[in-house]
Amino acid sequence: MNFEFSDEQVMLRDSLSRLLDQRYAFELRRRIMAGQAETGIWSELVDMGIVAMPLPEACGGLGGSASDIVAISELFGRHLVIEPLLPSVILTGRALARFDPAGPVPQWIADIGTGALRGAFAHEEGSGTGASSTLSTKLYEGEAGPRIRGSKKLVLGGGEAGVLLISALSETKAVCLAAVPADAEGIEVRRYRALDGRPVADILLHDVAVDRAAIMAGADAALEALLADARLALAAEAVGAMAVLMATTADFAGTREQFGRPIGSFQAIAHRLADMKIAYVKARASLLYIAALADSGRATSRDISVLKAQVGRLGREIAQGAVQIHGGIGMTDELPVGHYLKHILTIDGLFGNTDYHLREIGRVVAAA
Amino acid sequence: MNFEFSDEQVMLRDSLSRLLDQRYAFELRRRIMAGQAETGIWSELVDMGIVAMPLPEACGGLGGSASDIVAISELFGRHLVIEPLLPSVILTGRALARFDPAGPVPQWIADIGTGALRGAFAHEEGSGTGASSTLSTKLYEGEAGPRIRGSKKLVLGGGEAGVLLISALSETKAVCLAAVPADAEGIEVRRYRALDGRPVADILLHDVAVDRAAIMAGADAALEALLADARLALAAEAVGAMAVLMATTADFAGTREQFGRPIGSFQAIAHRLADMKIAYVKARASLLYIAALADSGRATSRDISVLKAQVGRLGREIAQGAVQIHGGIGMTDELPVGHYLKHILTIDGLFGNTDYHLREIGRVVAAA
Amino acid sequence: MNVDFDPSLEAFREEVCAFLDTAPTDAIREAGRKTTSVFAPFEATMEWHRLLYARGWAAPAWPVEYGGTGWSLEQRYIFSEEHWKRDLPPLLPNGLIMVGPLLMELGTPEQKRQHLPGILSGKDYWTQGYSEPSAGSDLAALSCSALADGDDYIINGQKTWTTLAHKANKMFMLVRTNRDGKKQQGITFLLLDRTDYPGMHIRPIIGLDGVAEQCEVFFDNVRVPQGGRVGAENEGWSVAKALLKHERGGAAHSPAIRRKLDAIRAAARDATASFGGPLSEDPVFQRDLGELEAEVASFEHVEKLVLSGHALADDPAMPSLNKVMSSELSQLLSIMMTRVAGIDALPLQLEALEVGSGVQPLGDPFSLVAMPYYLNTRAASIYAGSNEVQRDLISRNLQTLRA
Amino acid sequence: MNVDFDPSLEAFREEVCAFLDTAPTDAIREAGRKTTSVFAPFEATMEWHRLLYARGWAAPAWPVEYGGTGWSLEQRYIFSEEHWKRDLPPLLPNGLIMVGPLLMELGTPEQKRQHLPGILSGKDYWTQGYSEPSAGSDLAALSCSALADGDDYIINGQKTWTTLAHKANKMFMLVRTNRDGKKQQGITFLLLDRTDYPGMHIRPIIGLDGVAEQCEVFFDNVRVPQGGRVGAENEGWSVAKALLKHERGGAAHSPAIRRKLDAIRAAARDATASFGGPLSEDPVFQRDLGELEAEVASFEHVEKLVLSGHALADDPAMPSLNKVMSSELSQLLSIMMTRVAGIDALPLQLEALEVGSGVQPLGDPFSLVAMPYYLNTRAASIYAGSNEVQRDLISRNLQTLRA
Repeated sequence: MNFEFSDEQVMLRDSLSRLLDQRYAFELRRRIMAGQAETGIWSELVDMGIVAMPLPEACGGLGGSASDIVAISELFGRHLVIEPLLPSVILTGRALARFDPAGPVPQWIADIGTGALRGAFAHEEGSGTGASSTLSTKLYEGEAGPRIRGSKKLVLGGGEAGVLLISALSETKAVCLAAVPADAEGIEVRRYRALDGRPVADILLHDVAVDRAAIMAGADAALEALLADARLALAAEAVGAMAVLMATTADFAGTREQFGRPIGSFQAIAHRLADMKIAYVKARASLLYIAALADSGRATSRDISVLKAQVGRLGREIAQGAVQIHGGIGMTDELPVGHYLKHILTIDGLFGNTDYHLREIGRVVAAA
Repeated sequence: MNFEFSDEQVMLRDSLSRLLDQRYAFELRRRIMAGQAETGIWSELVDMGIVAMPLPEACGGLGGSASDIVAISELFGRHLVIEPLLPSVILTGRALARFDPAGPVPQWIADIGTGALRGAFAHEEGSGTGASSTLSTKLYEGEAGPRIRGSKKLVLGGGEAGVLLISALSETKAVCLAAVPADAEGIEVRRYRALDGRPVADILLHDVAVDRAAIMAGADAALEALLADARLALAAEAVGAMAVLMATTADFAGTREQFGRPIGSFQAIAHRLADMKIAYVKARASLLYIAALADSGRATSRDISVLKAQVGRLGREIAQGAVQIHGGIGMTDELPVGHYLKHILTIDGLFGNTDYHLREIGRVVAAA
Repeated sequence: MNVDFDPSLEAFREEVCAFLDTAPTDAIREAGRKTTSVFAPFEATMEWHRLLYARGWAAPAWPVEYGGTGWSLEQRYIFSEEHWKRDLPPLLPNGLIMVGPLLMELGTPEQKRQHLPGILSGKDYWTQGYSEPSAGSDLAALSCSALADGDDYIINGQKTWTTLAHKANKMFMLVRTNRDGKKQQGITFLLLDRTDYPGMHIRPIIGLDGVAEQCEVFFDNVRVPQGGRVGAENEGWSVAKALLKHERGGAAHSPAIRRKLDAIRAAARDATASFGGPLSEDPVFQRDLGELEAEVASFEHVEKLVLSGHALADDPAMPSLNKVMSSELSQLLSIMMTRVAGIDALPLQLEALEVGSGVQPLGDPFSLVAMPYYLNTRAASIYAGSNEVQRDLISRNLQTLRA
Repeated sequence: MNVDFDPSLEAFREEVCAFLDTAPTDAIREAGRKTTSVFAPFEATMEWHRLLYARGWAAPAWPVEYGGTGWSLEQRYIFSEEHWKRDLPPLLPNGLIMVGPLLMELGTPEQKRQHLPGILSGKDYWTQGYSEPSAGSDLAALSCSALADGDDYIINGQKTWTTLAHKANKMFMLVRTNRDGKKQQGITFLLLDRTDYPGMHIRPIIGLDGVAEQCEVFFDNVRVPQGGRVGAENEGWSVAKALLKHERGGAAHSPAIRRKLDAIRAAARDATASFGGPLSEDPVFQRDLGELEAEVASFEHVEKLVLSGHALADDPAMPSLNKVMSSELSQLLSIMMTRVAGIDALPLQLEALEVGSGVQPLGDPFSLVAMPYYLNTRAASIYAGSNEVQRDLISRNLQTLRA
């Protein structure tokens, strides 16, 4: 066991890299985000099998493992991809696959796997996704069946989703997951973009009726698995972004001249680059090791928190260093540097930021 | 108002500097501390008026202000002086002067001012001098009068003192100060040295009888003033130590050669020196400004905490930088560098460390 | 500097407060709340400049004969404090702090007559043309050239990081008039009394924060009068150094920094910690806030000693020390702002940030500005002499003193 | 590296535990608890070395033919973990990790026969004579000279930071045999089979922590046999580089670092926070502990990947990366130790620290070692190539790769 990607993973990454190099280059991506260009990248991802990959084979997927998700998500991070693989498939699709296959659920999963339907996971309520026992969204028994009431923020892909997966507490304070069609009555969606351009939405749930077959009660473990998937995939994206920042900044420092020599020959810059390298090595090693633990079912919530906290903290260190070393042009929207910074900061804010996870780690290990 | 020392303070500092240069040079001080040499420095300090200076004029002192204490203590720090001016005069003497002048108290103050008697302030109980409401030493009414019971740690000059000033809570949880002769029955003293060579002691109080005339009840304000004096004087010592480390390290970096040039010409060293300079400028400005506030009765406990926290944190930064830049020889007992590091670390631990004061500041300003 | 020691200043403070509480328009107040940069939103800020001018308070630091207020150091500090406390937009610094004082020192009588009134009154905004793509931290490497031709110079080349050039009607710049000798020689300091000379082309640059604050300016055989030259030809480097002295010797940074910390404290009382309860009562937040408070306090102490003429003021490294301290403190504060805003810092809300857009932010006004301010403030350690260069200067000075 | 993945290793772990739980004497255990340096207390540690030798476990990393254990990487890692968990003194590295492997690679058959057995058995302790007063980070500037004379060299000069030289019976050193050419040339690597040659004078140096761990060694016409030379004359620099490879490619640092963190966690449960309650329940402590735990975990992950042959292992900067990471992590841990010990870290207790002194510490055993460990560990960023030099190497490598 040497923690390298498998031959299959390497082949898939090579194909995906080529696709993204061609169809998602930085300038093209800017035009796509500004609405000035179209991309058929989602259907390409479907064709390559990447959209179906994270789903279990029993649901028509490829049974992707944690390290498969990491292998793909890392490249997404390198290329600043904001296509909805994470919210739709890795989160909603995989979680639905843990539901009893009843009612509309199997069809939703199948449609998510073909890319025809998009899902979104509505969980955040405003202060950074703390313990699930603090959720204020309620799943309750209405006169004509179960209903859900609450409000969710910063839902990734929430504005484009056809099905919403919602975390809530039952009347007995049990953790539940419930899935509803996004066009159900009582759902109000406010679309906007996150700092890094990801389409997100705030979602208000005004006593929305829920199909009883689309509810998972006692969903503590499922929710934890879901959050672990989210954190692992986002961490992989962050590490991908860090890799590009590292390489770009080292290149820049080796070519940009001030005072008659490359700025990378100044020790202050050189040592900052060294610190960025150290940060990168730590973050990537933790990503690969913890992905391997996850593959073998041994990753604890502490491990996942370590990973999320490290990419948050080390990612910020690398990104801020990259901006500083690039100087003025690092401050512009025209270079990728700042986009990576914003990508990393956005990732840090999703599903518990650095501070949250560090405290969570400390709480657990101080008591152990 | 320009926050400079007054002409009188400058003159006194000049005299004291000369004395310490002659009679307290580093090598001599090492021999003194190893018991291989004697110093008559205490009697010289008495003769110069420095011992009487901090006491009010009404008690035979010179009515020294906060900035007078800072002016002297800063030089003490520069020269690593561990003579008992702080515990005996600045703490015990000044606090006793706030007692009602009754019983043995006036004579104790007079003898402290002449240097004939030494006092010590026994306050710390083990976890870093938190809120006075958490004191566990008890002053209670015994059959034949008041008694005190408890244990104190790391009492500066506690082994050499003739009179001990003790903080305690009464049976009604009121903060009290009580003074007892160090040879009173039931006092057990364990002498040792602190990290920086200061003589200290743990003191066990086994139901020690206290003269009712030597008790100050409702001593909250007096204790706060006492702690403010302690923190201000120690901060001044720390800033004095920081000044020497700054200057010594800059000198060293300018002369020590590696790879054919002075190490100070390497940007990594140069920038660390710059950071040390920034740290020093901040610490000294806070010292002088807060001393001026104290002189005019406007220093709040927040101000004092800012000062103590800054010298703790910035002092550590400077001292660690000094050791690193000196390299191997900075790791030896033979150079002053390490002694200053240990001086600064010891100061940080006395009367609330950096962490305590930062949290205290944060608690106050978050609520304000 | 008796600002914390002299109660007699309170009457003055009240006079200032009375004006600041009533004079600004709604747009000016909105611009202040939406300030996420050293440079406040342009139009409303210039409007505020003109209102202050009408009150006689546009340039407290200027000598009375040029239109200054005649206030003491303490009064100026108090004015700044109260101005910041109300989240009013700071006046743009280029004219008041840079060009104006420079002309008072080195300008010809004609230059003073021509330019000072417009700077004081808020009629003119001067953009700064120093940096070039290949001359950033190494400013002396600049190559944008001016060739004397009759009574004119003909300028060719490019400037960048010309702040708000697209809003400016004036420009001051450094040009190369001689390529021989040391690179600090052969530089000339020029005033351009228009920004629409034929051959000038201004291109705004969108920043990290999504705002077009900086610009590139291209010069293609632009003919400008030699009368705009400050100092002698080829002596522009020393003119720039004189300007730098004014720029850095200017106003105290403490009131602005203190205001940021106050905003953080207030927001923390309304924010919920990720483990529940008000953020202001969270011990971890309190510790970090305590550290920031201590750092802000020390910085205030340094500035107050310097303003008071303490020996610290004579330290030749003080401008560099101040630059590093204030820029890095601003960065720390900006990080804390995003931390307090939490996930409410993550929505991209460029329209809501525009003065007069009428677009309501998704969260509160504090969260609206936290991230743009953080992003903009990344530049603080880059511009005006990068902090790497400043640390070089601090250290060189220290080692020279000791050697 | 399946240490976290392969349950079949548990039987081996039990075998190790059984021995480590029973074999060490009280003095050895005391020495382990009182270890405040990379170098554990000498006499008891050498005694432990000899006990491990008797069990056949003195040199797990050595090839079997030289007396190694034949354990897998995972087994060696487990042994190290269990050894550290019991606070046993780590064997002194100079023979086992430095001289031994070097001789296996570059020693003559005679040198191997002469020296390897004593290294393995714990009979010999080799001090390292590299640094000189004017050759620290710039080691190639060394000047201590050896002049060939018949079958001998005559050594003149001085070495410093020769760890435990006053306890050593052997010494390996670099000497200058030629002053021409580049300074890396003309250096020769020598083994001294005694430390009491006429003309050798050893002076212990008291460290910051009050302990005489380092020494100066003076050479005044010291005549030693040329048979001690490793490699060719004037080729000592490449011999030293070969040795460095062994030194750095050696054992994992993670188990030692993990043990320090465990000790901190345990001590925090007994310590009282300055605001009351157990320190382990204090949110501020928990956050800082969380950050340390995350850093320790990442470091473990890096080491496990490297040991597993992941591509990271081939990064030429990895030795420098490992040095910087492990040394700075040790320093962070040492600061946390003093923080948890609180004021109990402040008493000076040199006697209580001595193995066998019988002097009871004022506080608990954790607080006794916290400050000496902190002070000693300040050297970790200085020795073995200062971290400034390591960062230069990391960056040069990075920029070379990219260029």
